Amino acid sequence: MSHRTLAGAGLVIGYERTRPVLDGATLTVPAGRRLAVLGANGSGKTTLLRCLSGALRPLAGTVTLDGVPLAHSRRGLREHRQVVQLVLQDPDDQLFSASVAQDVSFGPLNLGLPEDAVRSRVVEALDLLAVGHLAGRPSHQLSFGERKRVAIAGAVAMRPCVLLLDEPTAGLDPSAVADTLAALTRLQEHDSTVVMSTHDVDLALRWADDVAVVVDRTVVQGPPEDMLGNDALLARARLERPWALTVGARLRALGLLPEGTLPRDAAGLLAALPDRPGVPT
Amino acid sequence: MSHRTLAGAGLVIGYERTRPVLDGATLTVPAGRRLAVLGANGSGKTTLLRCLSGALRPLAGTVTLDGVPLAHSRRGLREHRQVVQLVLQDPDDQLFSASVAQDVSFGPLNLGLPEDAVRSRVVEALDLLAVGHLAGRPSHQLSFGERKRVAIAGAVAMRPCVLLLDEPTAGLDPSAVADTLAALTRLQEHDSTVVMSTHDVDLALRWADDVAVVVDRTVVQGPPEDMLGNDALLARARLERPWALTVGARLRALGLLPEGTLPRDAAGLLAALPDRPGVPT
Amino acid sequence: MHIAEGFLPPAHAIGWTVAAAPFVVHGARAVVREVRENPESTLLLGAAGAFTFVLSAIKLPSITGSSSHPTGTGAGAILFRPPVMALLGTVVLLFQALLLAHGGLTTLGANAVAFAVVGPWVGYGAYRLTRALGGGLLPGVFAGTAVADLATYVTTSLQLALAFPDPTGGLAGAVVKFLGVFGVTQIPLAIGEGLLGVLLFRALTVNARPELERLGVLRPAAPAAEGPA
Amino acid sequence: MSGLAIDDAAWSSAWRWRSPTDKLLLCLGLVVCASVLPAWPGDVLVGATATALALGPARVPPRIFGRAVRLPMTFIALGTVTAVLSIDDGGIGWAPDAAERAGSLAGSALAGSTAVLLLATTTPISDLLPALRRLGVPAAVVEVASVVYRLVFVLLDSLRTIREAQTARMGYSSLRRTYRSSGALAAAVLTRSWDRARRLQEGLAGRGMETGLRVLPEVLPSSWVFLGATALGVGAIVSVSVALS
Repeated sequence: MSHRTLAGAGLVIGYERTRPVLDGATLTVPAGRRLAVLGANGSGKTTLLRCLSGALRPLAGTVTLDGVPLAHSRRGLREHRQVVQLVLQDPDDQLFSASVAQDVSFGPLNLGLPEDAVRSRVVEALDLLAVGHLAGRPSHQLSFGERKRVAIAGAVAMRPCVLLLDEPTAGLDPSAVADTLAALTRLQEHDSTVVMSTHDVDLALRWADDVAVVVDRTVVQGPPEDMLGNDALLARARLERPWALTVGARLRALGLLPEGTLPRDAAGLLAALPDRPGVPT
Repeated sequence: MSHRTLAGAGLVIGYERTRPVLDGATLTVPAGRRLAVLGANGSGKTTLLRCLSGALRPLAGTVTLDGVPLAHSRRGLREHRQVVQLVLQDPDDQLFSASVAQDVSFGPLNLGLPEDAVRSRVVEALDLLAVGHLAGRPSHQLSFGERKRVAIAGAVAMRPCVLLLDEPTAGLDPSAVADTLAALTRLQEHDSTVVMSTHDVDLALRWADDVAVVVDRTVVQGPPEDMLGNDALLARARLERPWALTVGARLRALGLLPEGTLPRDAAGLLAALPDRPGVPT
Repeated sequence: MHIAEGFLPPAHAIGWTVAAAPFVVHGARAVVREVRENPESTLLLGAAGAFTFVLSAIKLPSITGSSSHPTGTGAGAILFRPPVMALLGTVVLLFQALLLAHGGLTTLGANAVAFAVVGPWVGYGAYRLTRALGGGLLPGVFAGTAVADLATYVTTSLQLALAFPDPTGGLAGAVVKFLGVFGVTQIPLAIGEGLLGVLLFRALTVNARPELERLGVLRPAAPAAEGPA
Repeated sequence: MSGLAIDDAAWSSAWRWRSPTDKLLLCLGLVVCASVLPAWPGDVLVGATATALALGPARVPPRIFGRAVRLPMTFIALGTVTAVLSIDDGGIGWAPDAAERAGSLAGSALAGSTAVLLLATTTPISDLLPALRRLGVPAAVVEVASVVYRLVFVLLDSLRTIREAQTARMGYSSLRRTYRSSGALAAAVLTRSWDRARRLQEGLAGRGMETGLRVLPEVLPSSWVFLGATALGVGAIVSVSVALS
């Protein structure tokens, strides 16, 4: 595994009978960086990820991997899937086997690996997601958060260079979100480039190195502060400005925060604020 | 319809084979006030709501309505269900008819109302949820946010005095959350007491008049600021302190916010902060 | 009511297993062929089997006050055809034996004959006959599901009568006894299952028309534009 | 998701990590004993052995085992009584050897059910399916069965939740409404199962599904001690029965 650059250019993706869901979407997933794909419900985030993963063939435009266009042939797709993996939002759409270990073994077996290698991949993937202790449990006894992480492990066992996650934190409570984010950091250190879709602007600000906003059937990409501080863009995308930027901007105007990048979350804000009154920065 | 007081005292609720999910939970839903039931995934929020709605019979303890204990007889449950309605988290578990209007009519028809009354209830419920324009559409063509609101309308058409909502904002983007909260306010003005379960502490602080935290198999209830500012309680409940309280406390220490109740969200915080530097409050 | 484990004499258990085998093997061949042509049908067939299992968790009250669970054999046969139901039904019976302590392993063959072979085939026959005689989809479904339910329980009664002939009345006496207990009492419940079948298909014609067309239960309404699925 | 009691027991049984083939041989041995041997003492020994093994070394919760043993009881009671009733022109009466026949019939059914239950409460179906494959069942059939097993729980969960939602809205408050609600429930679960299959298909295609749903079963090696004990135990039951009857 190594980080690789996945990109889409001029993507027109549509379903029958309606106008395209995305019409000329262009984005780049920079190798090794965290990209958050932001958008309202129904904006086309999932469609975009499915197209990047090869599951959906665009009507126009190309998906490229390190600059090489994806061929939608059987062989092209097979090669693409060894590099790019998509994890769907609902874990029950991915877990087809009642046994956790058997489910995770499915992908590596399809790669034609010998049994020993498959077994070690299963252990590795479950450990990376910190769900190794669930290997012997049936998926129907797991909680929603556990099923979500097992579903991610099923993709991780393919050792993808780029991992696309559709709303990996949706429906999770704060501690499960923290566990998932920690797992994603481990994956990144393990040389997988991680992309997540979300409509949680606070999470995107906190987590992402880059943000792609899906808006008006296209994609606008840039640094988190620029994208998430752009009120016109956010309004068009039916999203909100993260509170940290709203509050941070006012505090900076009050002279309480230094110039430069604003803190991205409550911890960062507390660290940047003076400790006692009357000590202006 | 009128606001009525729903309460549970000493509730022990469990499924067979395991120790109880809740063991001695007591809470009161004050008539006409907004109660948020907070808890991590798997803490027992849903179980508690199901018990209050009559769907689950507690092993011990009683559910009361205006002080009258709920009888788990056929007749007792029937009467209870006309007063208390529960909306489950996944809208697809509640939409089982061909069209939106048909689905919403399911409850009123089962009440044995004449057709005219059923029709007007359907229109009323859909309008309260601001989804009247969807009446003729098949439910499976709706977006997730729309389906969630139609599912709520199905319960609202029963004209419940108390409406229990399990995670009504889970999976919704900011604008859909805002629409849902606006609809809940209309319901409250329409004399339904509204209870919602959530693990979103920021939302609970912003929305609720009262907070009940489900923690260690029991329930701790109190004003939002007390509950959500209690770090020991939140840690036990695997929840986080809302950012507004964290940041607000520091800003108050810095002399930038007046004593008294802290602002509950970004807008409140901006309003409470001074406009220009050097104007201490 | 499935015949419980150990209830049949060994010779009968073996005999019914042998009788069920060709149908189940034929069904298995059909499944293998189908999966080879369309690998994705593994999931659709799995979903069909799971649905048949879950359908028996629905409790149907009867006018007489008793209640029972639908067999699902008729609805399954109309939707998925009798050969496939022979296999899926047997898988479901195996799962019922292991997950619900309902039926058994040595009696799997006997139960498969009643629930996975006779019920589906007779029910499907009644469905096709009703439709051929000009009955619409819903009358056909009613006939198919009710007759399948009844045929299943008549078969179970005959199996038990064969195993336990009456000491004085002989086989005929035993048939009367077991029909009385397992067959005739089933008539109101068979009507109940027929009604459920009608309600199920009526909902499906509105909610899931494309699927019914794909399964060949409904003919495509109009030469509608065929989009790539 | 809430499961099924017997299945829950199987996943948490102390015998979960024993070879499914070993457990299958033991239970089949007991099942054969139950149907071949006379009620006394054969069936009693089989029933006692299966129960002792389940509650003892396999540590199946007694409440679950006890409840599961009672499940086939209605059929056994009804079937047995019908079998030993006799019809002659005078009317209905007991067959001459009614008590003895009833005992042997109910005995072998109960003993057999207990033996199958020992297998069911110690072995998850996903461990048994690979054994079917080794017995020559085509891969496609085993794969369909494994999807059935997984989806049963997903659909049961939907069924329970939808039914609860319908009940809350007075769905089952009369006979007519019960039928209406049940029809809608069955249709909703069926359409769900189709959706689920379609979306699983896409999820699996992404993980390289081309021909089948091959998975790697856990390695659960056979134990010679267990097999030896099985042979000895079944042999002992047979000899004691033959000697005493």
